[in-house]
Amino acid sequence: MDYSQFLAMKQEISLLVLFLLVFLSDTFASNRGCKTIGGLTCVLFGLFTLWGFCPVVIGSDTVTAFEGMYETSPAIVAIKNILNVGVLIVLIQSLKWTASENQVIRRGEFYELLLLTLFGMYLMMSGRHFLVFVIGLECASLPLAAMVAFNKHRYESHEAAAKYILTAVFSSAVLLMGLSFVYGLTGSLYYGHIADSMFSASTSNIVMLVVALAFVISGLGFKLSLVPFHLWTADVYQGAPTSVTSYLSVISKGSAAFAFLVILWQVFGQVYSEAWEWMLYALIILTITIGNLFAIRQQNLKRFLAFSSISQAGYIMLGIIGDNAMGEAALMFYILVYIFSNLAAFGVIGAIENNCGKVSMTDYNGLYKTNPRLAVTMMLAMFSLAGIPPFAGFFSKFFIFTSAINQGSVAIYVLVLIALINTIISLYYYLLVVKAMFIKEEDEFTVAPFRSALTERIGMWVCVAGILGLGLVSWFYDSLLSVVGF
Amino acid sequence: MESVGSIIMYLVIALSIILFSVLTVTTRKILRSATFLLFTLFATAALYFKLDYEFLGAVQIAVYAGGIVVLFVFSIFLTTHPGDSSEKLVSKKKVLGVFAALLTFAVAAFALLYRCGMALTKLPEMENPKMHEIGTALMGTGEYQYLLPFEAISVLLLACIIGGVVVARKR
Amino acid sequence: MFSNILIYFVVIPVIMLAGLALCRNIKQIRAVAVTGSLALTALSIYLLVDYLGLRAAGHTEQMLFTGAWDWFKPLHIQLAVGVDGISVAMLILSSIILLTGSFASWKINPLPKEFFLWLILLSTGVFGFFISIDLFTMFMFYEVALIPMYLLIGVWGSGNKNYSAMKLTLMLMGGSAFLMLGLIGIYYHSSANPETLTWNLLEISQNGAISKGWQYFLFPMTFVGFGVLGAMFPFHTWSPDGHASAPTAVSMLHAGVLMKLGGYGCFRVAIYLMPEAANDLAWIFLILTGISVVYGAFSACVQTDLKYINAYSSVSHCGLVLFAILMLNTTAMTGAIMQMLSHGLMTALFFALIGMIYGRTHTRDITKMGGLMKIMPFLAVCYVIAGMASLGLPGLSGFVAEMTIFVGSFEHADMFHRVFTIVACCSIVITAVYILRVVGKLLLGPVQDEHHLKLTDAEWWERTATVTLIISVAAIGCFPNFFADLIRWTFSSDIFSVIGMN
Amino acid sequence: MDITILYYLVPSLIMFCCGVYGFITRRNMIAMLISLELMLNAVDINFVVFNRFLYPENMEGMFFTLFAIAIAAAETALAIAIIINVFRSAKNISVSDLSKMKH
Amino acid sequence: MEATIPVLILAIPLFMFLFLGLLGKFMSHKMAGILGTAGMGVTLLLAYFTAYVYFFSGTPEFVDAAGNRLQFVVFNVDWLQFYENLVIRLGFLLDPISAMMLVVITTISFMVHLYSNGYMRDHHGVYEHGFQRIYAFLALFSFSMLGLVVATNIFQMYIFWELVGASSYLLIGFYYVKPSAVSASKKAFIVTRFADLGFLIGILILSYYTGTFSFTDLTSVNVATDTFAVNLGTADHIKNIFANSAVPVFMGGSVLTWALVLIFMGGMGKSAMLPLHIWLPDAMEGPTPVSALIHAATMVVAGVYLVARLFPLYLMETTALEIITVVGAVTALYAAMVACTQLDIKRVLAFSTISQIAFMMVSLGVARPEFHEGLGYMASMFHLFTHAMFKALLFLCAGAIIHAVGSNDYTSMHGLRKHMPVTHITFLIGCLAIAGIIPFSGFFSKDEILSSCLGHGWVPYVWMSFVAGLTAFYMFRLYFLIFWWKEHKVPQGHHQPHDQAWPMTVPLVILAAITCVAGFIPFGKLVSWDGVSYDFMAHFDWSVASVSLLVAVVAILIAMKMYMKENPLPEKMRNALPALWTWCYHRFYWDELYMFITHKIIFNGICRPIAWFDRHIIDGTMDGFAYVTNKASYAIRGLQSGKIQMYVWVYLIGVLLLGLVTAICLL
Repeated sequence: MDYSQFLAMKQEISLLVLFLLVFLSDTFASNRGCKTIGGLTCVLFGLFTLWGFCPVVIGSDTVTAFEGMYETSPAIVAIKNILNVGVLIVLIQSLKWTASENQVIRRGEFYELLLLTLFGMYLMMSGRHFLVFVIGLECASLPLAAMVAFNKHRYESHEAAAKYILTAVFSSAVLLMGLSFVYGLTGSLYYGHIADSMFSASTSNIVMLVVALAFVISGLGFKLSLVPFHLWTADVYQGAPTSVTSYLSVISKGSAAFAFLVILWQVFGQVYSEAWEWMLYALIILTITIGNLFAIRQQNLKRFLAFSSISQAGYIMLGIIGDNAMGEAALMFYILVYIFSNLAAFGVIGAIENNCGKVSMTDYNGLYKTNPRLAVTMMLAMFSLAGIPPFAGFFSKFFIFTSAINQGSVAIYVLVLIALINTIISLYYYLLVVKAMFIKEEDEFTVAPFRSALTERIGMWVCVAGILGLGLVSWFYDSLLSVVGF
Repeated sequence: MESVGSIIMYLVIALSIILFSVLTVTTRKILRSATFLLFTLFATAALYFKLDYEFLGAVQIAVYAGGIVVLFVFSIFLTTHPGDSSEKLVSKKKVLGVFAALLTFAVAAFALLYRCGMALTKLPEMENPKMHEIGTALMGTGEYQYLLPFEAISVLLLACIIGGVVVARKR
Repeated sequence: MFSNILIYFVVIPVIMLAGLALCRNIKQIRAVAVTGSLALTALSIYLLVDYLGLRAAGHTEQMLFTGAWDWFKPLHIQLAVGVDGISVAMLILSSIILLTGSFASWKINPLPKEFFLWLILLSTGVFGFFISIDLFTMFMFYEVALIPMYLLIGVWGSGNKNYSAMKLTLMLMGGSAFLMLGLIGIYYHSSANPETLTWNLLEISQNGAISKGWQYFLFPMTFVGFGVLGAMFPFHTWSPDGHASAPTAVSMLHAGVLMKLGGYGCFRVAIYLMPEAANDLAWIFLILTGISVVYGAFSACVQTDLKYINAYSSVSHCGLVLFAILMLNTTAMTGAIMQMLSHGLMTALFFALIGMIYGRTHTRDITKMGGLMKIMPFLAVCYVIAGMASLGLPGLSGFVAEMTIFVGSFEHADMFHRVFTIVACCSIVITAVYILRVVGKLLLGPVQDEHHLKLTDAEWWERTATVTLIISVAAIGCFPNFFADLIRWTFSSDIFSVIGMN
Repeated sequence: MDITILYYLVPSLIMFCCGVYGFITRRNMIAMLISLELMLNAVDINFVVFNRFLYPENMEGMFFTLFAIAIAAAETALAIAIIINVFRSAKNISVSDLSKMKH
Repeated sequence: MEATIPVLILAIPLFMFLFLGLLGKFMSHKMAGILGTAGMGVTLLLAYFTAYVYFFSGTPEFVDAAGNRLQFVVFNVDWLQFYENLVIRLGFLLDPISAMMLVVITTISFMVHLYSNGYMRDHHGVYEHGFQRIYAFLALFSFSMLGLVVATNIFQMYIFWELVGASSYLLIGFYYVKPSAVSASKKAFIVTRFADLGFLIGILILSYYTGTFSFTDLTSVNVATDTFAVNLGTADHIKNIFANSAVPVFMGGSVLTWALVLIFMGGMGKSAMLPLHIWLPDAMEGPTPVSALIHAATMVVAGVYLVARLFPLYLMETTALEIITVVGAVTALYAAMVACTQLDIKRVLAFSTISQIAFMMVSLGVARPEFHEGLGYMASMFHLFTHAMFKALLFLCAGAIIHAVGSNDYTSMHGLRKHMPVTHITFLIGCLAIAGIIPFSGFFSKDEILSSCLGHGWVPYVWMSFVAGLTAFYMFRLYFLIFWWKEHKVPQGHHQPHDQAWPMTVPLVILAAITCVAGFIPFGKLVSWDGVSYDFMAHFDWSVASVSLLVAVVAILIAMKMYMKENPLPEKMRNALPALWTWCYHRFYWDELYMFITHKIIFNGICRPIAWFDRHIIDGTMDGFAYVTNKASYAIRGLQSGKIQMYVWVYLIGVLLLGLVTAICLL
């Protein structure tokens, strides 16, 4: 009974402390204090994020606790830090929205839920036991349903929440079914134990393993919105408040991707070529292609970004399929860049939505004439998402392709080629947004000139700085490579 | 070779699980559906008992049957208008549902039965887990001990509570 | 790092970008654009002199002014620069065209600041591409050069600009999709030892580790990738629409420089690194490029839009570039590079003139114009000179380039190459047909439209732009050996010994 | 007759399939939730059965089930809260009304 | 010999072109005219000096001990290097024919410069629009033509070949507002371009196998000192190259044959041989002095000059010479027949030019060293020389007449002899010369040609004699119709035609004088294919001479009978052979045929379909990708039905298929 093992979970514990502070101040603070809760959370979370970069937290080696149930390593700290940065931006960007008339009463809960889901994601990534993982997963997705429903006055918000929770529970049922098969095959839920007996399991009952794997992948694919498990994504992104959508699209997705990587490599690494390599090929191709095809027609920008994020998820998966350390770094870097790019886009969308409630692409016609800075930010985000140099997205795409091809088979070349051809389609729809803003003439529906709130601007500035700097400054990627031991 | 009583008991449990499951999803009235769910859960609990997991059976009854089903019933009362108690299934949906269910069954059965070795395992001897052991395992930090999940799920429950409150709050 | 002269080809545009961002009015914008591009021109000429001096002093390295600074060290990505004669020539070409392009867009409207920002960004990519010898940075700059086209055409273009801009961007990006795959593939086969993989062109070619089987796969990828930008049949269709819709300076820069990126890349990456596959697979692309040459010329004969004519003519001429590169011998490849220079300059001249004429008459339909020689003699004479350069009049650049190509191509003794060479030769006749057709309809003959009579001749900035280009065209045409020597050096080194090239 | 593991797995599987069927066919959201409970319950049975038959030496499956029950409870609670919310704004809990956002 | 003077010969015209072209519009018309003429005058003197030095100084550079004339490379500058040996050089080659051509070109060019001073003005002395321009272009042309004839290598020749083409284009299209002039210039350029394609390919073949462009290498006859030469050795060496069995044979012809025929194709274009002759009649749209210079005297004989230049190579492969003979003979007859029916005096002269050039071609084609030491070669060059003079004279006369009358059509002329006596006399001299009447120059040169034809066989001799007769006939037809036929009627409001001002008459007189005496130049002493001097009078065949004289006189008499006085005989003749007349009048419908080929077949049959194909098939495919993508996007939108149960269904089926397919694949 060595309770000191909890001390290994520095980030989780400090996050919970942070949560408690927020929770307590929300519950017991006066009305005046209530107003500062957003700022307080941001400041605290900023400190917490910085804390993550402390050498004490990072350490230099892998630490396991609870007899292998929990693990932290520089790479895991790094991905958590990446997510923290993203969450910080989300928090800053959401300040205006949470202070709005309809939300002000619930904003404390917004921050609390956000922190708790983040805690869940930490568990997903750090847990090395399926029970911990499942709890983390649920903790990361169930409160999100409540957050999706935050816009009480909008029916879409409720619809989205209902859709989200029903499919989430369904997918977790399927996931659990898969896990039960895995358990049946290997007799344990510890990642390490499963991996140990994976080889014999694969020889004794490959079909069961494959089916179990399919179920498990689907459960994670749901979080990551891989096709065909993605169908909830667009509706939920559209219906949810923009801050929640941005959180869903980057943080939740990023953590799921990393957890996916951990599970596939650590648990099923032995049966890579036997079982899941081809499954992933199929999923990646489907995800990228179908995501792109849907994105082409979207008029609602949030929905549009939902499909774009689906296809981005496909690219993220390319980091996994390489099955090497470079892929892990590339995946983390991709997530990092994706966070900045996508949050820049959501920042603009959110700012405009908060200001005049417009989210349709046609409302953006001639935006450059009325709000040049927003338009430029949006354009940078789109270019970065599309992978245009010198913006960060180019580098992340390039590295993820490079890491995938490192695997070396001809099939991977074909896969990457398909992915690359898909980038053309994606470029097309990203350019549609740029076209609307820069080329089309403004009309009576165009967003009128306005000045966005300071916090929103800070958020966007940070994102723009990230989009411009993350790729060109090699330190980021190099240090990611070093933490994964490449 | 098991005892006849055991077999009969198994048959009762298994058949009631199957029967009530089917009834749960086929009955038209939502309240009946909840009732059949309750029966299914009871049967499941019985199965746990039969497999010597008495604590688990108790929890099943307490939490599932006692908590969740009640929750269902309340919510049914909250959301149902007197008039629309029954629903009619669209046949297209039915076909899709049957297809999906059968396919699921087929795939899962294929997975379980292919190279049938595992499927023929007989019930091994096992001592009933003592409450003491269960408690220790729940509070311990060693291997096969579950303090971390225990703490984690408390966070999860807290999160769900907060979420529930937010969602349920009127404004 | 900043002691290397080449870096300034990127630094100056970046400073220009910053300067433009601070500009408040059109005069400042023009000042920045002209000063910057003059600085670049001066720099490139200085580089030329310096380069020749070093070569004369006996420096026989493949590339001079090399420098490499680690960028993404674990992946061996460097910011590696270096030039040989070809790059120097290309840098001069780019700077001249940027300079004249700035003059040609003297009165750009609306949003002049944004226009120049994008234009300079584009040229940053171009310059960066030509100085890079690291595949990654090269590719990065390549894409940097592509994307501004979209907005430049979309915002400042004319006609069916949305469609054209989108098509151009997507097709070129499609090409770069293949290219990216090829480049990554090259990286993974760049060295026999997995520890010393490299993106550096020179090292890769020295290692020569790409096996023949992989070359067969990677060569088409890279060649097609660059070939799309080089308007290789059947991936050329972005060119007519794109050029037709683009504003003047953009057409100039695009046809003049950007399309050269394609040819340059085909040589520098596809053939330079994978000579064996190039040797074995050249026939496929020879057929395609041979078709390009003749097909583009024939298509140009029936167009009525000036820009379409020139765009198809570009297809034909750029096809000749790729065609010659694939001949894989010193003379033909020298000719190819000279054709790139020549075509760059004269097509820029064409587009500048077309832009100027269009700016006055507001139509590019040659059936609606006529007798412009009487109305705007300066522009008309320049147009005739451009036309003469295009159809290969000796003393102008087109002739020397084409002749070098034909003589080089004819070095192949087998019937296949011979037949295609002769087919390509035929293009000079067709070129004459469409050039003279345009000259006849547009400039000569009676005035078609009464309203045109009151139009004015070129302004001083327009004269500056065109005269600069004409002087450049004539310089190549009159002193070809200077340029040929500059270029030929690269090919005479031992890189192609693999395939027994001379 | 030996009651092997299969005899326990099949009812659980059937239960799961019933859940699937119910989820796909029922219009009432609460009914769908009930179907989900069936599925979760089937999974629980699986774990228990695997534990009992194959790996009786420890209690992984049992504990998993234990926690799964808790999770299921939490899920159900939250889902019902949301459904009630939908009901409040739409006065209906038919899933067919839940398709305002599409394509 | 110092290089200064040769350089100046080329540089002065080039400078005049740039000077007048760039600054012409800032100076007065008169000034431009004077400067241009003066520049050409200096060039003329320098050229004469050079030729004099070459022929008569007797320096060992030019003549060897045996008195044979040598080829001498005055200077040779690397211009563009392809390979170590394969270099385009710009240089100055002096040998008999280039020296002769220097004289011809500068003489005619100077005359034309002078003449244009008068011609490019109207009756009131007002200069035409673009007066400076024509001087610039004339200077450009002179530069190019001089560069062509002194070329040291075949590629230099090609370069200047193209340049003369371009300057010819500019000059034909001088009146660019006239659509007919525009299309004529275009036609001239394109047709010659097409021919040049052959020339280019010929060069490629030749240079590939021989490894050199240099004339001194290729022809290797009596080379003096060419430090630039590859020195392949003798003609045998070249022969050996092609005799090598490794050198392929294509469609029955040896490589050398193909090369030579293709090179001759270039000559056919420039020299307007059938079937590439169609541009020359139209080229008369240019100002008449230009026609005199380019399309009568100098540029059009470039083809002959080319063949002459490569003559030793042609001798190696007589198949090509046979082809030249046939083409020349057919062209000569064709052009003469057509010339008999034309109404436009410049056209008659144009066809006459074609016919005369064909004479030169035939003469080259039949020349063999075995016969009279290659008399044909000398005859051809001689005829080139004499023809240049008298044809320029005729054109300039025609120009004077047109200038006086204001029309090209001789139906508006008639009976001008009284009004324009100087023109009349000089024109008559020209006609007599071309008809081959002793002692005018044409007699001598034509006689040599016929002699060498006879040396080759009866058929060419009879054929060419007949053509010579036709020549005499149509020239005098022209003469009589202009100056006799009936009294001149001045249309209302027009001036009485009269002789022109001195800038226009002086050249006529000078050229007429040359025409009278040129026949007595001992040409064989100066020009021969291998540089060996000989006295061609030794080969003079009086029987041939008398026959040809007889033919000419008879033809003149017929013409006199028909056209001296107004009479219905021509009408009757026309009606007697209506078909022949119509075909001749319509130039055997060659233009229509070309029109059909270019317009119907190439333009409508190739270009348009290709353009269509490009827009609709190739581009359509690219657009098709976009269309298909969009359609696919639309087609699968049902997937996102908004119905959660469908979502789950898809999800589930997806999972199951994923597992199932993978499992089945693995088994």
